[in-house]
Amino acid sequence: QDEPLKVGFIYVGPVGDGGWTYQHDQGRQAVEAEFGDRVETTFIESVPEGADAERAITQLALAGNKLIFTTSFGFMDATINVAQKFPDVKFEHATGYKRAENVSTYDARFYEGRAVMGTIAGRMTESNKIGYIGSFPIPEVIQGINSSYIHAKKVNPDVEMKVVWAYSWFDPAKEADAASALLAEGVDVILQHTDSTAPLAKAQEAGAIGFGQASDMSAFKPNPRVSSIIDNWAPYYIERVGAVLDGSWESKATWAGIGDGEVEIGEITDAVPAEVKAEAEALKDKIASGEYHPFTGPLNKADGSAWLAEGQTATDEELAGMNFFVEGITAEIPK
Amino acid sequence: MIRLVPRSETSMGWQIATPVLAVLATMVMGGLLFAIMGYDPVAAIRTIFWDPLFGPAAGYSRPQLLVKAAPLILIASGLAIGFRAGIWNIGAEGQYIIGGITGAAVALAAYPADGMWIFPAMVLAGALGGWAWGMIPALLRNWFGASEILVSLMLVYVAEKIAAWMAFGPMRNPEGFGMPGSRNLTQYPPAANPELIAGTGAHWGVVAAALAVLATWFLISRHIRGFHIRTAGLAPRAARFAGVKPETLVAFCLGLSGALAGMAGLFEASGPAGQITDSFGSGYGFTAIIVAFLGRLHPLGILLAGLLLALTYIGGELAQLTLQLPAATVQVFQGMLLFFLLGFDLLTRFRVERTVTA
Amino acid sequence: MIDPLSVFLLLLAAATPILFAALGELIVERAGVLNLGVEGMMITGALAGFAAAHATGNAFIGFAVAALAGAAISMLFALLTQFLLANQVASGLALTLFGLGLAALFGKPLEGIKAPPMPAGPLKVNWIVWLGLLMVPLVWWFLNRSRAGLILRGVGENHDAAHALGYDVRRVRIAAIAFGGAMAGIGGAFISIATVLQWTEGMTAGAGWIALAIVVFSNWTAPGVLAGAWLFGGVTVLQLRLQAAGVSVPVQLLSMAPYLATIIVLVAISAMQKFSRRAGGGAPGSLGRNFHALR
Amino acid sequence: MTQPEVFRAEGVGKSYPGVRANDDVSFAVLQGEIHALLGENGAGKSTLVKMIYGLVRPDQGRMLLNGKPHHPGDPREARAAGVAMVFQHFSLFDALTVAENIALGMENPPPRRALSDQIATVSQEFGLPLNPARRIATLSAGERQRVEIIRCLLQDPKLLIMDEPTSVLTPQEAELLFATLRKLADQGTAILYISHKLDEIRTHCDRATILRAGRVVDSCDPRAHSARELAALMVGGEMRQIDRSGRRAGEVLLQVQDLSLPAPTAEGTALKQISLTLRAGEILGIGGVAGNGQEELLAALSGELRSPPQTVLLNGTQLGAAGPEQRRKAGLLAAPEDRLGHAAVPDFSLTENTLLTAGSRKDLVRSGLIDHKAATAYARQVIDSFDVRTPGPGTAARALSGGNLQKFVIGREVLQAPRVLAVNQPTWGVDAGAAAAVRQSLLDLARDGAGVIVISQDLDELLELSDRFCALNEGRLSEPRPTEGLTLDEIGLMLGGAHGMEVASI
Ligand SMILES: Nc1ncnc2c1ncn2[C@@H]1O[C@H](COP(=O)(O)OP(=O)(O)OP(=O)(O)O)[C@@H](O)[C@H]1O
Ligand SMILES: Nc1ncnc2c1ncn2[C@@H]1O[C@H](COP(=O)(O)OP(=O)(O)OP(=O)(O)O)[C@@H](O)[C@H]1O
Ligand SMILES: [Mg+2]
Ligand SMILES: [Mg+2]
Repeated sequence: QDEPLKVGFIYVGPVGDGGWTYQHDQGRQAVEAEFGDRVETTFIESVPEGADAERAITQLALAGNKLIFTTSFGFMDATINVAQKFPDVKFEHATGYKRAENVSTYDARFYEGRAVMGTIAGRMTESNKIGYIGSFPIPEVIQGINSSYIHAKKVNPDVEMKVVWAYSWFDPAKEADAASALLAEGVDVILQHTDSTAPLAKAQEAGAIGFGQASDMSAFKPNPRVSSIIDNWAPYYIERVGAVLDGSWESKATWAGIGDGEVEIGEITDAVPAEVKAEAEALKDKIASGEYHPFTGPLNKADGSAWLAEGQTATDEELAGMNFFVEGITAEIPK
Repeated sequence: MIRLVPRSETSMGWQIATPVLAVLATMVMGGLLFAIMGYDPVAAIRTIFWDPLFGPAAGYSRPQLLVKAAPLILIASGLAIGFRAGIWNIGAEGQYIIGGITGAAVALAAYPADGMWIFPAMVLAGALGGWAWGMIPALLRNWFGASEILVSLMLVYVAEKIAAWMAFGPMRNPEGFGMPGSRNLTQYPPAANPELIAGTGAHWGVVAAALAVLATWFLISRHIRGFHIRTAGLAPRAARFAGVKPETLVAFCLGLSGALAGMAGLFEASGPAGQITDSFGSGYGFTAIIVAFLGRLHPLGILLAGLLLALTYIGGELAQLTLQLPAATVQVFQGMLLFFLLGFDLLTRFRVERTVTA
Repeated sequence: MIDPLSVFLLLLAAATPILFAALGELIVERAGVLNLGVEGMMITGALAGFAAAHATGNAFIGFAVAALAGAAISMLFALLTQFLLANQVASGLALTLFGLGLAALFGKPLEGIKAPPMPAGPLKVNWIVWLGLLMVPLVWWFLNRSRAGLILRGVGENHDAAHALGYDVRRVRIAAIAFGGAMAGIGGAFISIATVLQWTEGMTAGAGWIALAIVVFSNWTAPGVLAGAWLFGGVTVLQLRLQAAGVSVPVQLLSMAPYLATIIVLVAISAMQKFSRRAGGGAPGSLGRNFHALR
Repeated sequence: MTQPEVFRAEGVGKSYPGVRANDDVSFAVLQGEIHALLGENGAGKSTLVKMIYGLVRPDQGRMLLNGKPHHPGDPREARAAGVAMVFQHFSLFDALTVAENIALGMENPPPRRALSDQIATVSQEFGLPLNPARRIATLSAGERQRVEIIRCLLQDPKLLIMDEPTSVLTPQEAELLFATLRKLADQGTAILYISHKLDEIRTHCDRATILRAGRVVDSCDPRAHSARELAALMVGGEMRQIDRSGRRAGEVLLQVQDLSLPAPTAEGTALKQISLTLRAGEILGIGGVAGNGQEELLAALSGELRSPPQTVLLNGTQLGAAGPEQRRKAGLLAAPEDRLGHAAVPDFSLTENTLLTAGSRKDLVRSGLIDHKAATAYARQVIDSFDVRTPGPGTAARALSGGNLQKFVIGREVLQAPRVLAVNQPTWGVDAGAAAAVRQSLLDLARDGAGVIVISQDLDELLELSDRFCALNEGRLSEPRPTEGLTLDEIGLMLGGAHGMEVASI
């Protein structure tokens, strides 16, 4: 009967990156599977941020796409600019903060998943040293580091966190080197906020453990990858496409977490003792139900100043602009 | 047996014919590749070469051709000058980044002031920044004999780190919720580099590229400095005998190509890209090397080569969009095009003769 | 404190891909050819090696196939520059573009698969790392002690004279290019098979360019290549180690360190050569120039 | 004649596009003879010997070596058959050592140490001492020549080909070379010898085959003919007579005072306290073994090397610190030794090559802008006045033969009416006819009141041209002596016999 709804996606990396873009494309495929003939999806991969992004988004709009997902923070201004020229097209921008009549934003509360990883890490470490490979010092990554540390510390007061910045989302060789550097520091659990499997490979060589990032990285199961934090965009994408189809789409900011299924905890393998696994899953459930917030006071900032009082939880605004480590992390955030 | 006989003068006819032949050959081979990949070869070729110019959305993509080609042409014009003198600046990418940063710095320092002076000052600062970044390898070569190839290349990485530092540190948008990236300059009118005539894609960078083509053509073919540059590239001792100081030439060529790349960076930062981010470097500086060679280091050739490469980029995006051709396929296709262009170039310099040998 | 041995062991592995690629490019450049396609050949090796290792379950077969694949794709460059006399700089850049695209295209089915395990060599250091170290004296010996190496240097130094003495300049150069391709292929495969253990698009992430820089840095000598690879690998590793150890040094500065260090050492070496007036080393006389003989 | 034939060519022909380089060439070389191959530039000498050496394949005819068919596919086959060759242009590898260069010219070189010993032995035996470990780049032209010769000698050749080996040698070095060749000939080697120096051919060669435009036009005993007769055979007409008349020394034009410069490159020579005076109408000849500072002295005069201002004075104006362009404007011009790549750009047309030096004096460049029309006109003027044989000013410099390019390069400077012209090796590798033309133009220039400095290794040339003569030795210039009455022996002493071939530095 009707023309199918055309939905476009702009990816910052190749769909085969096995991480960020790969997961967005999984979401796109889920949309196809869900709506079948009623939608027609298109994507452009490996679009550099900057001028090329604006052109690629415009091309999608010109090609008749009525809903366009722009899946990287760097596409923010381009998305807004194009949205002004195409008022009847709906835009969904991932991880940004600028909205408009026809531009929504969406993001995931990765820090919720990090809390679970932190718990496992704190329990599993024997050297009491946990390594964290950061990509860039931006709020999202800092939230993750803080959340992991807080929950590792909770289950293991002696734990220490070592941070290395890779200054890249995806650079396998560099990530491998970063992992090696951490391992040489005596770390036996590695958390990563970069997208390649290189840190897992290094962990395996050294007999340490690690976690899948963005995608499940199941090739490294059961060891060194003992669990993973998965970006699952499918529920959100299906919801938003559905909203356009039934005419209920409105501009909004979404920040979904474990409870919405947007942040998934990948299988916790048998390399993890049963009681630790149970503890981790209990935490996951508490976060999912909203009973527990990973940033709950008392918490101080690294410089010793007070942040959250007993029982107080962090506001979304505070989290969105987070630029400090919590007390106990000795590393510094590069300025 | 086939043998190659050098032409005493490069053939004008073949100079025009070889690019056409190369494009045709690429279409055939590329079509084959697309067919093997399971795509309709005719549609793919048409999408890449035809649609950006005359397709349904050509009204949008034609101006974009200029937008994409302008930085390539601007940078390549400068590089070609140095390449002719045997001075190998392969770090234009770094000069582009630094030019973008210094240019944007002027705007960010002036923000939110108003004034006609701001944009010209930014252009100047961008050119100066690129020039300064180009002068580092020049001076290191002149003072210590360090290879400008290596130094300029290493400085690309340093510039990228500086861009990241700027995006996360001093230039971070204070209203940006801690996310990396400077203010968007297109939203700050005195600093913006907008389309000059709506629907043409022509911003100041396009104007600058056109001027650069004219200026370098004049320099190379009419001015004694250009003559000395060519001399130095072909016979360095003869250049010295003619009275050229190699040091001056090194500084001139690296400085000039740096300044042009820096300007390209600024036009991009204040226009199409809009801001300084950690990924500001977009590869224009490296692609421009290819453009310079495809254009046979000649300003007019560079103009055409820049447009051709822009065409394949934009056509490639269209092909991804309409045919879901993977980005990698387009890249392979571009590689092929370069191979054919380079290979067929032979015909301009040699005659192919069949020999009868016993 | 950071113990030097652990840094050294890390450095060995971090330096291996660029060491292979740079040793290969050293031979190519000593034959008078400038092949800027190292990155393209590395990524080809990374993919082909990984595919073969995965298919056979044997990492060593993977490295052998990577070498073949690197050599095979380098023949495109050889065809362009040695037969069609195309500009070497542009041809090399085209090869990089082509190789990256081709690998991305053919790598699609291999995404998300893990590499087969590799038995560790002595000192728990990968066999290929040892092989890389062994290649340094081998390449040195080949260049400075063997007849074939002498011919190769002759061809690179003055191709007209080599031709006049009856050496087949083109054949020597093609062989050198193939060797360079094979070495780059192994270097690339080290990243996919031994470092990351997976295939991912664009995984060489600029290592080929560093390898090229190291050849210039080495002043076209094998020990110089080793020193360059170690310096680069060492500073890379050290800056991450310093971060990991929580030493408070500006990260941005640290991440520039490998590149700045390379520049500084290059300047120091160049200055020493310039002011001590010591002749020796230096770029091969015919580097980057095409040869065409009339008969 | 009792000696057997070592080599015979029968009806050999070779064409290049547009040129018949060799046409029906037949001749024979006998065992133990030194056989000269004579001809103008472009007569086809090099082409012929390249065919014997396997570098070029003949289109027609056949060759015999020791009675067996000889059709080498490449030089290595030729070497295996017993042919060795010293090339017109050095075929050496600058960055490699003497031993490595020699090893590259041999089929199965012995191991390094043995080869070094062998080089030492053979080079001592023939009185051509060489240090096998030296890099070529650090050797003088004479020493390089030795490397090429030793490379041949080590192979025990049956036929030794030498293509213009003496064009870069001093008389002493040339004498030594001939002594070596004679020794070899006496041992039974056949030697094919190409040179433009007719005197040395007359004194040293047993037979001569003369080529003109690719064909054999005559064969004779060179000892039975005068140089003029030989030249006439080559050219197919009469040679012109050099005219030295009409010169008078005038006021002082150029003064070089206490000029000292460090060596510009690792291989170069330092200049030490050079002083000289040049008057109008005078030709000053500077002799010496190559590598004793000739290039540096010319560069110091041309402005490529700069010195303190007062060290170079032209008409009293201080020019030491001035660059080439400023010196040209003042009237001090120069022509370096190396035509291709130094005095001219091989890939540029002749028109473009005029812009290299004549831009300001001939008004070809005005406020930075090139006047292409004027440049073309000037190139044509040089071509016409100096009888440069070429299709036209649009021809690339590399497409000219050496002699013709040399005439162009000298003509380009002479027609700018310099006050002082300094030239280095003005007739290097140039055939007799072209050499005479170049020399005459220098004499004419001096007659018209300019001062001329001729740096050369060719003593005959210096004696023929110059009014005063001095020697350059390890960067030092001797006191000038009037040429009249100067004997070759005296000159040899001035050059410092110690720096001849015999006791060359190792
Ligand atoms: N490779 C070539 N291609 C085309 N023409 C050539 C080539 N080599 C030589 N010729 C031509 O062949 C002719 C003979 O050249 P050849 O080099 O044999 O002369 P030559 O007698 O050795 O001269 P010279 O005294 O200058 O060394 C010339 O007309 C030359 O232009
Ligand atoms: N590749 C070539 N193409 C065309 N002509 C050539 C080529 N190589 C050599 N020649 C011509 O061959 C002739 C002699 O060749 P040769 O290499 O002996 O030159 P040359 O030594 O510079 O000349 P000369 O002996 O006069 O100094 C020259 O006229 C030169 O132009
Ligand atoms: Mg000759
Ligand atoms: Mg000659």
